[in-house]
Amino acid sequence: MLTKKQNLIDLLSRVAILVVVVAVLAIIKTESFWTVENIRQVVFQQAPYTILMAFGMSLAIISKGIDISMASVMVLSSYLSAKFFQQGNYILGILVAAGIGVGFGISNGLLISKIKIEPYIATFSIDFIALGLAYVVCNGKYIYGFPAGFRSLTNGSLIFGFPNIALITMAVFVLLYILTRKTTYGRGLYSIGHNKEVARLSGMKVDQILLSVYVINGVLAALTGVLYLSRLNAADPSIKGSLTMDSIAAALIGGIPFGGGKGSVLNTVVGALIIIFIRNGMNIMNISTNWQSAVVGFVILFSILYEILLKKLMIALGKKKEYM
Amino acid sequence: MKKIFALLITLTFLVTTLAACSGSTSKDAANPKEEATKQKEIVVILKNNTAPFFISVAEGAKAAGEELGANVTVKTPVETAEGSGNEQQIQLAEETIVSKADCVVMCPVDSQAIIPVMKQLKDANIPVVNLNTRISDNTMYKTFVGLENYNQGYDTAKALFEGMGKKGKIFIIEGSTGAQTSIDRVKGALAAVEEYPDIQVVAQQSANYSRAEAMNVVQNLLQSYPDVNGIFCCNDEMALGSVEAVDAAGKTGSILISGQDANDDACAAIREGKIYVTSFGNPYMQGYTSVQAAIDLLGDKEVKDFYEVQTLVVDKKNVDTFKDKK
Amino acid sequence: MLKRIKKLDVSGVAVGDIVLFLFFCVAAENFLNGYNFILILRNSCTLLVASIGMTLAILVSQIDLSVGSVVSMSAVMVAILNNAGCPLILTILATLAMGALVGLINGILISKFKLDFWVVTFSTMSIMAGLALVIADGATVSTQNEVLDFIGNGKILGVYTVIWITALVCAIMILVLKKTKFGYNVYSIGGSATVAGVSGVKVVKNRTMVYVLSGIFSAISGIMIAGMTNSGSPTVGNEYTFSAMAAVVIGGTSFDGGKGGIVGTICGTLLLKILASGLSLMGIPSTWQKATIGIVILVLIITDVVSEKRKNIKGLRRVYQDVD
Amino acid sequence: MAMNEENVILKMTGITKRFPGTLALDNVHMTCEKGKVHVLLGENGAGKSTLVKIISGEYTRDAGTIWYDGKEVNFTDVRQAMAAGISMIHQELSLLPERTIAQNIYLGHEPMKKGLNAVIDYKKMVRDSRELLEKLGVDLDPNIQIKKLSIAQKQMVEVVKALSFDVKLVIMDEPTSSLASREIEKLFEIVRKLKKDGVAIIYISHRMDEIKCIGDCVTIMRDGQYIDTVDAATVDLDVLISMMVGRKIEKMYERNYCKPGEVVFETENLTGLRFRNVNIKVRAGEIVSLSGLVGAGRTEIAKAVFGYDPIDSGKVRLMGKEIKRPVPIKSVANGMGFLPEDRKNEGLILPMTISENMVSACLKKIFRNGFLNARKECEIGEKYVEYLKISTPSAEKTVGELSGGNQQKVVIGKWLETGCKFLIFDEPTRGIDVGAKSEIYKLLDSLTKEGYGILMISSEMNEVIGISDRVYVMKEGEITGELNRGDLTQERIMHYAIEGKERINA
Repeated sequence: MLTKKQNLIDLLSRVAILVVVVAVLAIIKTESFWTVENIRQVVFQQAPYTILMAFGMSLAIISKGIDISMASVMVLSSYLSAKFFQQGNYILGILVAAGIGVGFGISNGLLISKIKIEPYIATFSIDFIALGLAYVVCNGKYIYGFPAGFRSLTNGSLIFGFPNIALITMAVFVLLYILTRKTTYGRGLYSIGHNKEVARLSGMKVDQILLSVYVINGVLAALTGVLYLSRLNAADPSIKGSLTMDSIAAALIGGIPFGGGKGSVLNTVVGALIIIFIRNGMNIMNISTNWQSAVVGFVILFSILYEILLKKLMIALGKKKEYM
Repeated sequence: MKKIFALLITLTFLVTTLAACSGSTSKDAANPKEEATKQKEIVVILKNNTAPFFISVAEGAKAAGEELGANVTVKTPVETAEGSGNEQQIQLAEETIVSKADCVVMCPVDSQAIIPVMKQLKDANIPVVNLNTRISDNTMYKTFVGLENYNQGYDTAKALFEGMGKKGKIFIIEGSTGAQTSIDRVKGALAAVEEYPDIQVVAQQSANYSRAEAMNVVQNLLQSYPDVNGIFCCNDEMALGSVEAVDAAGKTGSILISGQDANDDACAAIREGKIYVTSFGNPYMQGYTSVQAAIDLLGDKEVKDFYEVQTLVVDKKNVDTFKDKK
Repeated sequence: MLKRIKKLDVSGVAVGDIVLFLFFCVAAENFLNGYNFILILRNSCTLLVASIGMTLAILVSQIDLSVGSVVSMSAVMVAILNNAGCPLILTILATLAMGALVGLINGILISKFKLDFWVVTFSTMSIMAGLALVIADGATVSTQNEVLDFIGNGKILGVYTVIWITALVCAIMILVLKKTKFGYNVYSIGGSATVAGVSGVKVVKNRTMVYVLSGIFSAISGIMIAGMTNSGSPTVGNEYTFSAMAAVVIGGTSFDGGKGGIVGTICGTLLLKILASGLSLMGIPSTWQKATIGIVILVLIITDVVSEKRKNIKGLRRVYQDVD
Repeated sequence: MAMNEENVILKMTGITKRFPGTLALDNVHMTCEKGKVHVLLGENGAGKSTLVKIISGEYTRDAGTIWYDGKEVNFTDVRQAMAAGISMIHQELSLLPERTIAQNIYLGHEPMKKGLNAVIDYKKMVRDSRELLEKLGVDLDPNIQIKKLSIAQKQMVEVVKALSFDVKLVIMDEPTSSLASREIEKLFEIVRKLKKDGVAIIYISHRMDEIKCIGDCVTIMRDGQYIDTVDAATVDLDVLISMMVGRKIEKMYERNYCKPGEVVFETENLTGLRFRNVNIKVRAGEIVSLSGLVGAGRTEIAKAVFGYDPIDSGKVRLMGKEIKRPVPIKSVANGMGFLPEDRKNEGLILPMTISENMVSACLKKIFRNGFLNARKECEIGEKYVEYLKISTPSAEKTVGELSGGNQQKVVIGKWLETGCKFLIFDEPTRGIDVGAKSEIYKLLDSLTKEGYGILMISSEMNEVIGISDRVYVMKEGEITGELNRGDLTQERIMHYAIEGKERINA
């Protein structure tokens, strides 16, 4: 009971932050920020990429790990698959992208679950390898111009008002949410996050689950890569940008602690939206980009202090009866 | 046992990927150490190995090396992130002292931070040819090869404003914070703005030379300044990002976009009329000339202290022809 | 002697260093060259000093993500203050104070208010990174000062000043950790904070101290960079946090805390730098270097982990055999 | 009872401590004399640990006064208490595995080099600890790392650590919980030595037999309240028990033996990390115990057959079916259950709810289609709360909030739900109070009636003798003897455990 209540409160507190951010922006920049067009753009066109990546990061963190390599895997997979999409050979393109994603996912997974290397250091070196290979492959030649059909993957919209990219993200979200919260697999995942030993001694397939987490991350990375291809109409190593940091930040702001076993992909969405809205707002207000990371930092700091306050409040309310 | 197995799988996967990728770069991998004995060693240090611009600089340099009979090695930082790139350039420069290069062609990430190591080269009396981006202390190099990023920015901006009919609002999209080229080009553009009283800069934001970020930034800016008429970008990647953003807003044609460097993607976009103007820095020529200058130096020939590579404003008219007049 | 090395808990990496070194001596011409060796050392200095702070943090089973941005911040600060005509000694003191302050904030938030160290240091990281950009206005700040230049590029007895400084710092910290009360407390807290607490170790005070030191070392590193480049770049520290963590963990200091030490970190840092230098002297195109570095790190870690396991199992058996 | 004032070293009156939502201590008082062992008795949750932690400065009291050594004191942290000569032997070992014995003994008060402060004199540290170890008759080299020691040895180091500075009052919180008889004797010698030196001792224990053995007077607590203080020599144990439980416990070890069924579990020349050639048989309806000194390799066997540690050679058969290189997944699937010694870290996921823990070992079995079903989960939880009499308001409480006994019940429920037929209990009643103990024993008994086969590992002689059908005794990784219910005596077991088989054959 307590845990569930706790989670709910955590989540609500994050939502509150989001609301505050949006409200502030809406008030000071009503005409340009608080427009359907802008909100649609931020939520449906800019946020999805960060959100998708942050999903992966969150899964890793929930299992008491971390995945530094996702962004690089994304770059590599988008590069290797670009040519095929360009030739309109979608199936092959998807296969290649997925292949890269799964491949690196398995590498990460095996290193962490079987060889038992610190997730941080394992994914750190995989990150080097993936990005390095991306450089090798790209070698300065950007791949540009994709068939309209492929572009419509992100630009077009099957259901009016909902760009496909948004639909895809929602689909992924629903899938992941059900997978993590409603299935035995998800229960296993959280158990591992809380206490790997107990999970193992309870006959859970710890290694397989861990492996699967990183494979999912790989696939998510590949997906994001392909979507970027479609959005930017080009394969470009600079898309890595600050995605790793952003997705970690999204998880943290969303309220997924590195302790493992807590939070859900719902938190991730909230966290990601907070960051993206801050970015959007600062652009709109034409504040120098230099300020962005500082502001994000302050928001994170604020969010935790605020969480502590809530916890204190709850205890004060004396919900918790302790057996000695 | 299991661990060994897992280890094997992982490594085999990595190796195969490596192999898969190796095809595309075998030519780079070959290192021209064979006839090192008699030929002059010229080390060309560039900013990175991912931007098309520097790839063709490298090609130009290598070509010059082969034609004029010098042993040219191109080195770039591994880390392309701003800042660390600079630190690694220093490292690379120091290594040229170790490997006793005869001459170094330097294209610094950071005009300031590179100076101390340039001093070291001076002490080791290895002559330096400064390429593309000026080193702040002009006693550190024998000659400068390249274009004035300032002029390039100025010319492009002018062309853009003319296209806009001498009036309207513009965005300026900067490159990575701290990058010299970006700083100079923006200066140039602003200088041009001075000359056009009816041109007004409404927003100035960085997009880290990245297409993706430019797209987001422009999308966001368009929200607050929907009535903008032109976008000045510090490189083509960002210009192309802006193109996508403008497309998405359905304003193609009504907003003129200018880039820099004239890479293939940008030229394609110009043909489609999506980018209005860019400017050709002729990277190949820059690379070539720099090595040429280096060889002259070593051959004790007279060298000018500035070889300006002509920049060329590229628009629909000359987009198909400009490359011929190298 | 051999026993010593074993005690240091870094045998794996140390061996790795030597192997790589020998390999490059053969493979890369000009590598085996006194001057080059000096260069490798010199290039290791800044990262090494920053990593020492990280080592302390990881020894108390925590992490200081703010290292990198404090490095940037101090470099910028030195440049700006110096340009403002502030006497160098004051400049340096102020910078150190800044580092200490950031550390203090981290330490208090983490150990006193019991906030999650990932989140806290992550936010201070973003904040400092942002502020560095802001005060430097996004561009490198150049500065001139003989003494500063001497610190960065000068030599004492034919050896670079930075190397002396670094050597000094390392020596002091090794002694501190081995011999002093504080060092003992660091290992005790790392081993188990609760145990240390009930045994009368001032956990809060010592943890805070660790972060303060970490901040100071980052500041020193930043000052050295400012000296080496006669300028302060607001992004120079970007890679430091991750590289430092890598150096520390490669050096055999585990995230569990209470195990490892400075010597390991030195080996780890050297490893990274030897790789970088060796590969580029071998004339391997930089496109390939990143991937290669990743793979080498991975292989090293794997061998280390696997051999560690073997040792442990042997240990179990031995205990049993001792019994009869 | 009588008490001569000048001998009194500690006097506490009206001690009250409130934790969020609960009143841990309610107006408790207690008085200790120099050279006397004052036993503190009470069930888990009675507030014993809280009380002693207030004395040692780990907790601060909300109300009440403490006179220590003549003056009123108010310790706000451990260091002050240590400085005043109060030291504590913690229930859960407070040692750092990576550090050496010497470093652990002097942890927190390392000897400094004369002259330069803040620098530690390791040589002196080693010298002193060697003396100390010899003085207390513990034969260990102070330079060994703690992680290389057996649990019993660690416990002894813990004791030495507590006596490493001049103490006036020593608090021992269940010091014998992980010791076998031989070490316990050694510990008692130390206690007697301390008594001679006029040191006062507060001794917390669940083992009734120990009270008579070393106790001078006994203070009983229940639900955070002071019940009574009696003279250990004269008091009757049953009275004590009824006082601490608050009700009469009719019979501790209740066992109606039933006719064993077919063999459910069997090992053949099993050899592993720390045991060799082990042959064990467990039939349905049997409770078979593995006895022996701590470190004889009993737990190792259990962990190995369950697949937690690797096996070198030999066979493991479950329900007559051989399991090649066992791993937990297989063992569970084949109907084996393992209740580890360390419940908190290996048995339960503390932050999760009772129901969630209950189903954790058989998710696949309950939710066949792979989807969780909150209601079903909750029902299962409630079912076991009901059946195992777990004292909790609801099955949705997090396990971390339960007492040791109830946590153990949750672990049992977790395995019952898997429908396994063979259970391994590693120290089933470690850290569980008398009341809950007898319930656990009843539970074991009823399980055998339902045809479960049970392998029990225990260091508590009485429970081994009390409820086992058969006992295998181990010494240094080998089975040295097998005893049937008929001829189970403490002497015989200890004989095999210490002498080994040689003597018997001879």
